[in-house]
Amino acid sequence: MLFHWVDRKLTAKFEGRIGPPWYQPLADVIKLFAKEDILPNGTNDLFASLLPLTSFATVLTAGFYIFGAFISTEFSFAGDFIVIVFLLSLPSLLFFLGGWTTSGVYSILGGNRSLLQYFSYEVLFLVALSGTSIASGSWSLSGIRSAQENGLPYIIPQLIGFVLAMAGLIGKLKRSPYDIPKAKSEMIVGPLTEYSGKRLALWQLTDYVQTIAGIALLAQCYFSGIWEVYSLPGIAISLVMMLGLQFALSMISAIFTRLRIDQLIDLNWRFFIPLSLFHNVLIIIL
Amino acid sequence: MTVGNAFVELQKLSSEAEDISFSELNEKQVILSADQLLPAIKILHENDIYHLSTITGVYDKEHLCLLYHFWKEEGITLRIPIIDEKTSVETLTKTIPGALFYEREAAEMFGIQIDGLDTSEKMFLPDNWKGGAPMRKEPAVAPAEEKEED
Amino acid sequence: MSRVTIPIGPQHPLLKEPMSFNITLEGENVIDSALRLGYVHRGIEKLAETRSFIQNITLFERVCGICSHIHTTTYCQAVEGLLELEVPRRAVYIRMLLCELERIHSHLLWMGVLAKNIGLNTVFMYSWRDREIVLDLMEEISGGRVSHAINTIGGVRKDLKEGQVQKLSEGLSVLSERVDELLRIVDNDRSFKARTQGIGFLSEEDVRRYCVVGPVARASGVDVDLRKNVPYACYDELSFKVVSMTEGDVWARSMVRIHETSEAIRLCEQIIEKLPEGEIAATAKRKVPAGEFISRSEAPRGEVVYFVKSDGSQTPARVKVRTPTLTALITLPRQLSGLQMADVSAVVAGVDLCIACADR
Amino acid sequence: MINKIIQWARRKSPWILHFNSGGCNGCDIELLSLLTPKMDVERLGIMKESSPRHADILVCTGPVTAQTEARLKRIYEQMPAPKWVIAAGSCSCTGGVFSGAYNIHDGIDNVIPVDVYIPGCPCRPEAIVDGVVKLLEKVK
Repeated sequence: MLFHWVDRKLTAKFEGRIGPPWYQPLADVIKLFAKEDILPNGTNDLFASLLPLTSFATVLTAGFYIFGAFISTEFSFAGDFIVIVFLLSLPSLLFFLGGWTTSGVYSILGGNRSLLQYFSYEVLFLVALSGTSIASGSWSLSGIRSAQENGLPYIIPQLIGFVLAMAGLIGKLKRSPYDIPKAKSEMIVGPLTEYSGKRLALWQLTDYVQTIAGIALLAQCYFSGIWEVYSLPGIAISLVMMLGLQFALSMISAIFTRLRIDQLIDLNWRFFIPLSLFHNVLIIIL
Repeated sequence: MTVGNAFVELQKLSSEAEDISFSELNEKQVILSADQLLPAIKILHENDIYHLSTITGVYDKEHLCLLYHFWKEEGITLRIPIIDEKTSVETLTKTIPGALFYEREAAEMFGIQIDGLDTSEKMFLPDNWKGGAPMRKEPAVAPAEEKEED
Repeated sequence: MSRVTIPIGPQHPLLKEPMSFNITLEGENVIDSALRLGYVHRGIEKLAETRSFIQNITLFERVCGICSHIHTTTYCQAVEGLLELEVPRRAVYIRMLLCELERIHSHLLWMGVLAKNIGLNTVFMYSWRDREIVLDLMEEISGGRVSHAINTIGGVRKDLKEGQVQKLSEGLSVLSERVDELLRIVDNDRSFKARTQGIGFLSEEDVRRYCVVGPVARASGVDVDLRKNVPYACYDELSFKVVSMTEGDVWARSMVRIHETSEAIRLCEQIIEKLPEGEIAATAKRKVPAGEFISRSEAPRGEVVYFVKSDGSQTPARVKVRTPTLTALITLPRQLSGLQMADVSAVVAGVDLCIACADR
Repeated sequence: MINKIIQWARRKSPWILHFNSGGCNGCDIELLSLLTPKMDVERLGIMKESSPRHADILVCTGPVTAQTEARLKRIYEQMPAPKWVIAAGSCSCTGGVFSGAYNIHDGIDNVIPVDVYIPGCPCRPEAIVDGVVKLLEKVK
């Protein structure tokens, strides 16, 4: 929630404006909960309300895992890295299904586009992040972190991997330059056009938590070597790190224009994916 | 190639047109009858005058006239009097596709019959428009209240 | 893929104003689009016949919110032509000054809308922040931010005092750097170019056949600028160059418009230097002698044509307004065919529609 | 207690939907210039939404032309329950300079119920913000 406020404040600052007050996301969500729900007839009610609920739940669990690994190592079991990435990727699929249930014209088109984007960017995100796990030789978060503690934090040897993971994260969170499904000017709000009230609030919450979880995951994999986690300064440093990443996200979204769907796809397949594969191969050799 | 000699040629064409009194315009003006419109356009195109500024419907003395304003460096206007209901004008959209909106507007606002132009659905007037052409003088349409709301 | 018809309906973030066009899509690319106007048709021409010449000035200021001054200038020139009235040079200069300020304001506004439509919100904010400077200047001179009732038949109503001229030159200097900054963005920002180059193409032949005017025509190589070709309101005493490109796509139109903005700033500076002395309005008789008059002038979007016919009484017999956006609307289906759905917003913004003008 | 929080939330994050029913787009641009740096409304929590489902306040500009009348009603019905309407600009309040034209229903109030009227042609951005603030006091 607070991160979302940071993001809106930063984009406002870039544009030379004073951003919204800190409690703004809170006020938005409460107000949305209090609003009446209207759904176009012809969408089955259960399905339409189930979707935002499940997507919020999945993202929340992913968040717990990540923060769990932050706090102490017992929480993270062997394969939690894969589980987290899967949980994080689920909401975008549900986002697409949400579009299909509310049978508005804009929702369907928005849904198709988010599906296209989903395929290309989830893969990228997974491949780039797996670079770190290959290097550290273990699929669990704590494993990655412990491998980094003695050696250099992964940011330095794997800068390319980090940049690719960042691109994947932007694609996944559908932030500008990749926010085509939610493109304000063409698709109104894409799949969310028909949602209102409580359901919209849930979608909003999923978006907030997804951003934090993604950033935390990145911070976890790439920066964790510098501090040991449990002491108070450790948490402070990790917060600063996450704010830094958030700053980078807002900066990128402020600079680039929204790419067209075909540019986005071929940019990804022709440029990002081969690069990340090559990068992983490099790590294996090293 | 200037507007001047185009004007001279058009004068020859318009000499057969009946002598209808018309008001003076600050630009060169040629009086033509309805069926001389297309040949006049051909002459204009030969003189490299393409830009049709607009088509104006205006009540001149006692009957309606259609004014085709062309422009290249300076303006030249073709004035076509619509003597009665059945005189209809040929559409220009084949040679000047840009004239589409002006013709539809003239058709809708003045009720002039322009053949070769589909005026099936309204361009400027609302869909539920009941009254006749709003700009016509004689059967002047009473303002909004005459139009009953569906 | 099945054909999908998308109604870009009367209420859509893409358009500030109500206009609906249905785009039939196959997969992602547009096949054809049908246009439906009439949402903003207020019957201004019919209204003009019920009001006196002086009252019509306030009416013609509301034809379009962005280029209101140009409409009243052209209308007053037409009536002054009928009256054979000699307008004092100082009044003409003040009119030209406001015309150019309005061109800057309209182009900056357009830049913001285009940037917003292709996703670059920061440029939207920057260009509209710079636009506020122009609005303050216009408010300084005429008292009104958007529709400044400064024109009257025979001249101008408010004089330009010394303090205002000084503030004007300051504002203009600040503006010129901002515009150069915008020019840098349009010129070499890779992502801006990626979204605007090669789409919405209009060849020179199209421009001729569709009688397109204004920046859209100038971007396709047809450099027609009424201020140069038909120097009304002593534009001939000022030196400026007509900007024209040949690519004919949305990017070329952006370049043409931004260059025109910096050209307009230079024009304003020249107008301030050459501001002649003298009174600001000639008295006009209430009854206008019978006759017809056509007057044309260069609005930010192209050629505005006013046809005024009076039958000797106080109210005009017929006023015909032709606004440049109408010519741009005709070419829209042609530009949109074969494009991606995402380009529709860039093309619509590239043509700089002012639907209130088109519908009258 | 709960609805005190809800009232607070409603007051703090009014989302605007803008519909231009035939106006000369002078007021629309003033409305859009609310978002720009000089008159930043986001600090008051006002966000310009683009779908009727998400918005609370419908800001309407322009005299209602016959063509837009049906759409205006439909958009008003599409908005979820706690909704308000602001008529911005003298055109939307009383038809303004165009009242009496053959195509105009003077003003918004004979189509949908209006809560706040903002005079001015075009209405100044400060007047719009003042209108929204007055509306929010009414919400309490």
